[in-house]
Amino acid sequence: MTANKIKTLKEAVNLIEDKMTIAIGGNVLHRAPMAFVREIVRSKKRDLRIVKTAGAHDVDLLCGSDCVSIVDAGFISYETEFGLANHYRKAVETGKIKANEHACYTVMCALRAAKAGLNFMPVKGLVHSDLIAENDYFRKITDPFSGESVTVVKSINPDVAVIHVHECDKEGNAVIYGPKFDDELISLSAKRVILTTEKLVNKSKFSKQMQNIAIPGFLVDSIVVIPKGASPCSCPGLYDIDEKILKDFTSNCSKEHIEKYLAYYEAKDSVKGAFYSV
Amino acid sequence: MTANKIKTLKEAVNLIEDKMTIAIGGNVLHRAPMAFVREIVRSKKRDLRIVKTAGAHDVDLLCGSDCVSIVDAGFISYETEFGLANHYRKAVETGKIKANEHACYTVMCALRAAKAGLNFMPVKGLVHSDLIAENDYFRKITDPFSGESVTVVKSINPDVAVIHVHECDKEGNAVIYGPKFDDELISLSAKRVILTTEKLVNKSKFSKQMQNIAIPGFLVDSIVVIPKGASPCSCPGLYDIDEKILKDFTSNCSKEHIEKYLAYYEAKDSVKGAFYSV
Amino acid sequence: MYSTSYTANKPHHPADIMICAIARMLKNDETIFHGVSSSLPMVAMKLAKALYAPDAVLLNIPGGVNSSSFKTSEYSSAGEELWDNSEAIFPLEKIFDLSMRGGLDVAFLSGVQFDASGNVNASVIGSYSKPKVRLPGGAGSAVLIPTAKKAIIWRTKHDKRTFVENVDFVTTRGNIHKIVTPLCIFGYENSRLYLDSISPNTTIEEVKANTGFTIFEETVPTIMEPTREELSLIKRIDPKGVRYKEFSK
Amino acid sequence: MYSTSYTANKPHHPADIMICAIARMLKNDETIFHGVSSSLPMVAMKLAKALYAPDAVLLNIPGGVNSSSFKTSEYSSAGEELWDNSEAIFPLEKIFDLSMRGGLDVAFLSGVQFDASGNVNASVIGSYSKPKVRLPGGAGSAVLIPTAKKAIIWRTKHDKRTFVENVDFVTTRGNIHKIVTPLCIFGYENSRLYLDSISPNTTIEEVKANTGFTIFEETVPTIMEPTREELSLIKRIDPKGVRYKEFSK
Repeated sequence: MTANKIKTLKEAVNLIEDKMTIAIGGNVLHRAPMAFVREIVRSKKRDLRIVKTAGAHDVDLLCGSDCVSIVDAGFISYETEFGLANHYRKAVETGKIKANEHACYTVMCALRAAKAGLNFMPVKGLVHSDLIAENDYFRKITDPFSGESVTVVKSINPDVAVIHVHECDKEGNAVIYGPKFDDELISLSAKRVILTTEKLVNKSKFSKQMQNIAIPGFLVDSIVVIPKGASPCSCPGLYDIDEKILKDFTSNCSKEHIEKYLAYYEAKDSVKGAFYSV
Repeated sequence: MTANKIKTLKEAVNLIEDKMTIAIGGNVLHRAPMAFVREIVRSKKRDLRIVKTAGAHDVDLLCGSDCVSIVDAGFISYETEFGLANHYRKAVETGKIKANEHACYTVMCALRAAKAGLNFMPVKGLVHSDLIAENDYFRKITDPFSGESVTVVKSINPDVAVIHVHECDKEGNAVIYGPKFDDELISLSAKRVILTTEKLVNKSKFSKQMQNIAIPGFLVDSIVVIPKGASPCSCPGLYDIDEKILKDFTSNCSKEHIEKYLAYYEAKDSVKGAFYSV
Repeated sequence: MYSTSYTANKPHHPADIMICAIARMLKNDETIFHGVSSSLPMVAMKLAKALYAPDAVLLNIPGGVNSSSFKTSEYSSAGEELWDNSEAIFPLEKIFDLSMRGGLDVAFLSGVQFDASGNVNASVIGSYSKPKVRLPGGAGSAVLIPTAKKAIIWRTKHDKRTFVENVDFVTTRGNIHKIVTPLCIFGYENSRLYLDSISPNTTIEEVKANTGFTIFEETVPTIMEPTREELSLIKRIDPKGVRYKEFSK
Repeated sequence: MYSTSYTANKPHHPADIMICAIARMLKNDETIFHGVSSSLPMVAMKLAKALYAPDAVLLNIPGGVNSSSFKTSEYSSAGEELWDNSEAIFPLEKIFDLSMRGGLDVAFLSGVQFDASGNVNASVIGSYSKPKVRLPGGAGSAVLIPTAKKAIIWRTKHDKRTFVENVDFVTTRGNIHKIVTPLCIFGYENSRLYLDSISPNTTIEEVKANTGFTIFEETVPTIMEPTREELSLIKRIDPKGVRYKEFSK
């Protein structure tokens, strides 16, 4: 038998080491692995480099909790309703965090490079932008065939991808209902994949439905069963965002306010999922 | 309404012009769009550049019928059972056709470049190979970040991708059962997509099953309804290869033998599919 | 400043005027994408599909093609409702690729500062390395504005801090089809923004007074008021008035 | 030449000896890929999974992960039966990427000519531009042999035209784990092939006589005969003897 991949939240978060590059699944307020993110905060991980095309509450919380030194992203903000990601903003403005601004697609291209074992990836569209000169992860090179100039982006190689899924079996074969965002891409570019899952299901559930599996188990390192693990973000088909919590969280930028928020989730994040006997 | 995409085989083949680059769907003996290929032969198209990671009967027939000037592929052969692709071999050996040998993956990388609007794509694995020096579509360049050398492949931009599918609706939203091979990739890298389909179905059939659609209709230019359109190759779930025909085809390399083969399929290829009223 | 409230002279909310103006720009058979935090384009695209461009292909971040869902998220333009009841799935990665290879007709993007040369800033106020204000980032702007056939920018603020002489930072530049604001529509020609038309709620003087770069045009057309048909559809598409939220911030 | 027929002294078909030798090389938890025209590795992988490496991850061109289908195609190692009844789908494009990023443990590849320096030719006999014989092509060899952790090559012909002093064309070079033939297994060390072990059906003299480059080894182990358990499983995996077909060509 393969080693048991099923872990508690604490055990799984222990795989995260300071300074690691962490790719987070989901998109803005949807299907972020929030229980895992909160446990990173509780475990006081430091100097993480966070990678996400478009982040919101996840990145904001990590930035407000001093876990992060670099953020690689195309967009970090709650959407219109909840305004800007103020923890992130303040941390960047005070110089505590380096914002590696990307164009969403250049994050994808940097991950595609990692996925294919490459150090860089050409990007067609990035032509006129101060981002190229300001950032050492963009370069212009000469296309050897046409002699034209093309921008390339340096690969981003996540140490760990953390992805919240609807269900998986004990080997990590995982199904995501609704939008998959960049989760497949990050699962293919990271050295290790950690899943948090709403539900553990028997492998036979996927019989003859293997084409619906978004992440094959052999890529998965660890599995944490944590129902409502994306809350207060949404988990399509299961629950929508928790508007009250998000409004409250974004209303106040103090450390005490984050403590209060974490305390609110303390019990919920340690609820054991419906394990089936392994 | 969008223009009617549903065409006869003849009408659809008329979109193919001499010297075009044609990407062919399927893999070796599986789900090749053979009815369409035969109609290319009957229409005496010339100087085509054929692109496929691993081709067999499709490429062999086109090469034996003087339709082709260049083949870009990683592997051209019937599998063990039916031996080598002798029309292709002879044409290359006599200099009639230029074989652009690739490593399957470098065809994919060249198509990925086209898909992303790029002129070239780096390829990690191609390091020690005479293929690099012998072919002008491979170059070594310097990775601007590490200073290391990396091989790049020139993009391949198919004018047309021809893909045989199990079913599609009149807009071209197409479902493929079983292995999809590189069909999604070629549909995303070609300027135009032509589908041949076993069956035309009502759009409502795909309701709530949109995640099973391999090729979205808006990418599709033309649709030909042609049951058994992959024969004598297989169409997974519907029919296996026609061993007798393939054995006969490969047993004799004369032009007359190809004529006989085409004649055998003449009536079958002009059978009208089960159109539903549009 | 311009008013966003309803008066006898200004019977239409700028959101509705902008939505109709945008919807009328969209053509049948076009492939059209909106991104995150984009409730105005989202409503405009659905309006266009219903009225002007029935065969348009609507794309979004979750990847639903032509989602026919009637639910509209109150807080997100990247939610599952844009995936549900769609015709096919075409996720963001593929949409970007499509634009890169020249196959995306229209992309909706925004920004925080714009100057007359067509520079767009969605990155920072102040310097990039030590910003006075770190903005959310340009999302897809830096790669989509240069590659989409028509890059349409909308911005719900029109003031001298938004339309400036020189942007603090060039997130991207050029290839702008139109910029739509509560006061006007800018076009872009010969590497310069020009005043294309103004809102029925404003005057050319007010536009000039709220724009930080020189506007040379003296007379331009007034954007047509929303029609009754358009308004009734907008209300069906967005019954809860999500489109107004961007104006209250 | 060596015999492929059964005799009292040579009770096992070289296909079965090769399959068992290959299967015994595969370790538990390894991620293992076979490509097109690969019936021998296909049977060996299934045998290994059943006996030696229950947690191995078996990958193939159609993309089925650990397909449990009992059907074996008689003519193809890229057929739908490798997709049916699989645990997940991981298509060829992703398998290549996996190897490029260092995540593929074992890849099975072939070729037509091999020399002592570890050069592999699957491209042409004669010159590349005007070949005497145009071969099918190396399929994935040129990118998988350099990147897979273990590149295992099998070849059902062992003669002086196959194992040559210098290959006509270098499709790829180096990083060979083993080459398995009806006569022997070659290893690869310090940029040179060496004789690792020989088939119980042959002698070291016969191997040397059929190899075009110099073999320096004088004594090497003999490959263990297939066990009764292995043979009975092979027969279950491949009841129609597809594995023998490559030998009749």
